Amino acid sequence: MRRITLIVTAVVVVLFIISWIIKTNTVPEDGTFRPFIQGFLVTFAAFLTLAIMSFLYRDNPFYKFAEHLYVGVSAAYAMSLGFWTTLVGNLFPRISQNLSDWFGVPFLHYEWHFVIPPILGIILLMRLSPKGGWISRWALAFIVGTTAGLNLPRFLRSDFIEQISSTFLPLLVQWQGVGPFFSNFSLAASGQFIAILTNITIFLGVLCGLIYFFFSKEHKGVFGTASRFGIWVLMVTFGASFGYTVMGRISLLVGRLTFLLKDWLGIIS
Amino acid sequence: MTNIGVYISLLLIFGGLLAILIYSLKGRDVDRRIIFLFVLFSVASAIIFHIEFEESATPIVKKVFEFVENLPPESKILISFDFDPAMKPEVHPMANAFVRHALVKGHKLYLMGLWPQGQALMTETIEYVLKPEFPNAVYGEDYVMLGYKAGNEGVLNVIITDFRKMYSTDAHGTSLDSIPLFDDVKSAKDMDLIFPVGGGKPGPKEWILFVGDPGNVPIAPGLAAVVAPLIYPYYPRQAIGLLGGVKGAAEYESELKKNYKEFENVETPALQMMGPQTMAHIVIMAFIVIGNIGFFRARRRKWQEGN
Amino acid sequence: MKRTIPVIIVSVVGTVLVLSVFFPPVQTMGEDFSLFFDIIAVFAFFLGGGNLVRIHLVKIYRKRPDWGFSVVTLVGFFVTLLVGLGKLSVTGVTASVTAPDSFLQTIFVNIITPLSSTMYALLAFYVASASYRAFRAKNREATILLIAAFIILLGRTPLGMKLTGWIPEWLSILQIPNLAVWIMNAPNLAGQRAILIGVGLGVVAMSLRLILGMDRTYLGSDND
Amino acid sequence: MTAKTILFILVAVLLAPLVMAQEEAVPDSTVGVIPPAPPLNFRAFDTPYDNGHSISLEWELSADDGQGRNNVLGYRVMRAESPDGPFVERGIVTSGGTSYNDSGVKESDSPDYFPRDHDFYYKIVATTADGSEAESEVFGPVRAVGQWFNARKWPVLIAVGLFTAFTLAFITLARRGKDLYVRPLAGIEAVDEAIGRATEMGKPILYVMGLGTAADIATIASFTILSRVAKKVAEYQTSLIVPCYDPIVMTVAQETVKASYYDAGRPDAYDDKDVFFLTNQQFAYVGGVNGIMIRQKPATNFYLGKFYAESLILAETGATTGSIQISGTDEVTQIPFFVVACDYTLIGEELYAASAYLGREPVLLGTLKAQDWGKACVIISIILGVLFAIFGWQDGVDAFRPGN
Repeated sequence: MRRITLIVTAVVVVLFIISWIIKTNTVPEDGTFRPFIQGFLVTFAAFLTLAIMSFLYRDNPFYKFAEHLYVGVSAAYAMSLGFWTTLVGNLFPRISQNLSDWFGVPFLHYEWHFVIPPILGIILLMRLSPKGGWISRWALAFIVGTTAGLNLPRFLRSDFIEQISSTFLPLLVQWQGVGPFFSNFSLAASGQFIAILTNITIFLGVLCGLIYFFFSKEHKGVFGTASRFGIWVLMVTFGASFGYTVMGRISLLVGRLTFLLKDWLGIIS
Repeated sequence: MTNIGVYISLLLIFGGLLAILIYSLKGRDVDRRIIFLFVLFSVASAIIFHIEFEESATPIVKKVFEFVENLPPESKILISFDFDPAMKPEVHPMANAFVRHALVKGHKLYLMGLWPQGQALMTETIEYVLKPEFPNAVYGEDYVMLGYKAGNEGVLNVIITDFRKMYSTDAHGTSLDSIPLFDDVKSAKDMDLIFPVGGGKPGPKEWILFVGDPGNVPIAPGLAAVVAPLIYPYYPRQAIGLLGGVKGAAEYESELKKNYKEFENVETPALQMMGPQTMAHIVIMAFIVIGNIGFFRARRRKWQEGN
Repeated sequence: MKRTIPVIIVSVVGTVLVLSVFFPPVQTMGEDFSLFFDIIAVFAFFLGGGNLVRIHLVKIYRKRPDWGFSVVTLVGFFVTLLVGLGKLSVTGVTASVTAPDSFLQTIFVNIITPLSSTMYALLAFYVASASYRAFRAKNREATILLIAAFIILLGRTPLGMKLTGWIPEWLSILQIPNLAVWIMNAPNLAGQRAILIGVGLGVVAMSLRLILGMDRTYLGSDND
Repeated sequence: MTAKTILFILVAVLLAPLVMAQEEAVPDSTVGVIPPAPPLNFRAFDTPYDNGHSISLEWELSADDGQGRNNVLGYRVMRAESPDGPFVERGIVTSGGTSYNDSGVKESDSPDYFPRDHDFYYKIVATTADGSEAESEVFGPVRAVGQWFNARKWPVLIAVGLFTAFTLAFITLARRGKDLYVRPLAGIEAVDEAIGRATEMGKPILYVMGLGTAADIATIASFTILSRVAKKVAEYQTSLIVPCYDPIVMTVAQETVKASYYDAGRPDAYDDKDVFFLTNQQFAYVGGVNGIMIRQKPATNFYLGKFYAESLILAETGATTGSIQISGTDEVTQIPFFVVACDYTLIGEELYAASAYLGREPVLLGTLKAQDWGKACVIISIILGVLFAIFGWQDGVDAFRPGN
């Protein structure tokens, strides 16, 4: 077992070096780095891609290496961005002239209450100490409270009131009487009948979908029929969602394979 | 030469599907690694022998395109990069297409992001699309990079009333007061159109809830396929149209190509992805059918044994 | 004390933010709270980083299995942090933290991008194998779902038009791309809206419970 | 009068025509430049429904903006504290714009200070590329006044009030012990059946709470169902495995399971190791749970809570190991995978309902009822609204739309 790992590692190292040499001689000049380093970077990116893909075969040291690297690098990336954009950008210009000058951001003016968030922030960091865990709940409470307070009115407006009024559809679109309706009747995608059918489906679909999610009454009689229609509409909805999700996942694979075939192997232009 | 390659790989793919069908009809299970290899092969071969299709925009995408077309010149357009590399193949082409369309129409661009990774992707857009294709665009007068801010919905709740309270400077540390694009911009309400591009949280949904609805700003979301169906209820009143997944991006790209000569030769990554995409859809559907044939046969056998 | 103060904080902050929507005098306070939230969010990143360092240091110190990989995590973490906090680049310190020539951008393009996008690209393989082994039309609901999914999958590719483009104009709703568009615009919109209203009410109810102090699960248990 | 003064007056009188001539000469230096038409009907007013630190301005386009000579570049917004000036520029609006919002902050030490209840005078200056300008009439005085309530938000405020009332009323009713009806759900009946099957087979039960935090509704609902499952498990004397993703969720889950074992009269059977923290890396977590499924082959898998991309990997592995699978989530994008790969799925809100039904906890039950009433309101409103729309009563339709 140990020997196999060694052999595979050796092969990977050799392939890595070959790729590095080839890429060094073929990468286009971009001005930031010398070709030698660029060749290494492209090869390393390809190596990481393949290392993650090797998980499909089974869990292995290459995958573990890539995964562990990812965890460390992405945490530090988010910290760096947060530090420069938000602490330097929004906090320092409000609490300290000296800090603003040091980091080269224009100082706004003192707002004493902006000492509260860094204090809460440090309280949050107390979670790292085994004994200070309980006090970090104060900061957690601020986060929970903000989210709740921000969400409550906005969900009620956008996902509730606006949705109701968006469903107020004139069911009979372009209605000019029964005669014209039948004489122009067709199943064309842009025709009047389909437009009417769309609005009726939306109206009944929303209504019956809501009835399906109504828990205070047993689903019997008319209510039962409506809720059965509701579940069918919901299943079509989930089908659409299924299709889109599958589509999205595949796009990601196509994107990655394009990188391997184009930027690394250079098979396609 | 390419044609022969296409036929051989098609033959291999359909032959493989047939083999898997026969194998599972015998009641045996195909190892999932074989399935993985099969998917890898079919997608890779479709990429190598790239087949490009014509796309025409569906109404919901066309609405967005036409909205941009009909805006008076020098309108203010905000693009928010709310995604990370994991969504990049689907939605980055949309952001780039929006940038192209906005600048070719002479609109003013404001770039920001609610995801830390978005800022790096913003840099990519500026370096690889904006600067080479629009060398005359001036930073600060035609476009500005505001960058990322932490705080999700909290960010939106502030910029809806005051940009400067949230962004005292742009991403390069220049004060907004010395950037001409902000002379007549106070808050996000002053935008004529917002393109939130993304697919997670925070993302387009938060833009509708926290900026679009309360500020009455037109929102045109560019969405990763996974969340696209979820945003449909906001159309057409709370979102003027929407782009869903790589297909939506491809439609927008083709619409741009059709209407503007200068974009005839630009990269259209989303359009190029449609070939492999089609192949993979066929394979997935075939797998579902094959799997279910096996399932129904097994169930009927069980039934017969039961009787 | 350990539980009362957090509950009071949630109530006060939540109430102020709700009121700030309706009452202009409270509006500035609402904005300030949002800014506070944004700043605390950065400390949450620091907490994440701190946690990561602690976990992996413990792993290395106790020589747990795979402790060698923890070294990889820590090296990646500290190198990126140094480069990011220092805004380092070949030419010195950059103005923007993600300037095109900064080392952080180099790390982003060559390490974060391949790793994070390949992680999710793996899902395409799992979708395929699950399609073959687990997705069954076992009842009427699942069957409807799969049929709708097929129409969408076909309709979202050029193949749909190739297969059904011959259907005449007066029946054009039956062309698969048109049918796919119709499914998205009618039943999908209706179903999503019904779910949206329900889930939206759920979020509102949850927020209300938190603000009123009726739900304290987020505090965890006492011996945390 | 001194000689100096006389000299000064003399010089002044002599120089005066010269100075005047120069002033007259100014228009001559820009011969051929005709100033644009001024903006018309300019008015300024207190911005409605705000905190009182801004004034709104509106005007009609200059006749040379977009038409006429079409040479207007933009409009400068000028403000002064008296009608005669001095006027200070407050902002620029590009051509085609007909409104501006002059605003600032309430802190008086800020450079952006905008005083409340203070008289201001405004004018708008149309500018062109050649430097010629045309001014509107001065408008004023106008003062920024604060309002205490934003009347455009009535519909939202009514909704908040109504919903809060529903919730409080039903929670109070439930606490007083009133029996609130919740219809039975198919998935719930399957729970007991599945536990029974695990007992017969002598295999463990796997309970996955997903990736949510303790503040997610789905996770909270999952705790209640976990409590019920744990109680049954204790009664039937099977074993339970709960791998957790979030440390806080883990502590709550441990408490929940411990309490259930205690209720079932078997506190001795509880082992802290059954409810454990796995990892908080998405794919590592999936890998870990998959490993448990393949090694221990649980008879029943529960996936209840918040799930993301991992849902289909879990459901697939579970389906191939032949377990009964019961799932539930409010994450809409993942429901389809659960529906086609699991035996029972609690769709969206059904998960909340299931937890209220099983737990009979007043707070959960009360909120569920309030949500039901909310939905009933939607159903009635939609029917009414569609009738309004059909009969073309636009005011009725608009009544539901909040302003900004």
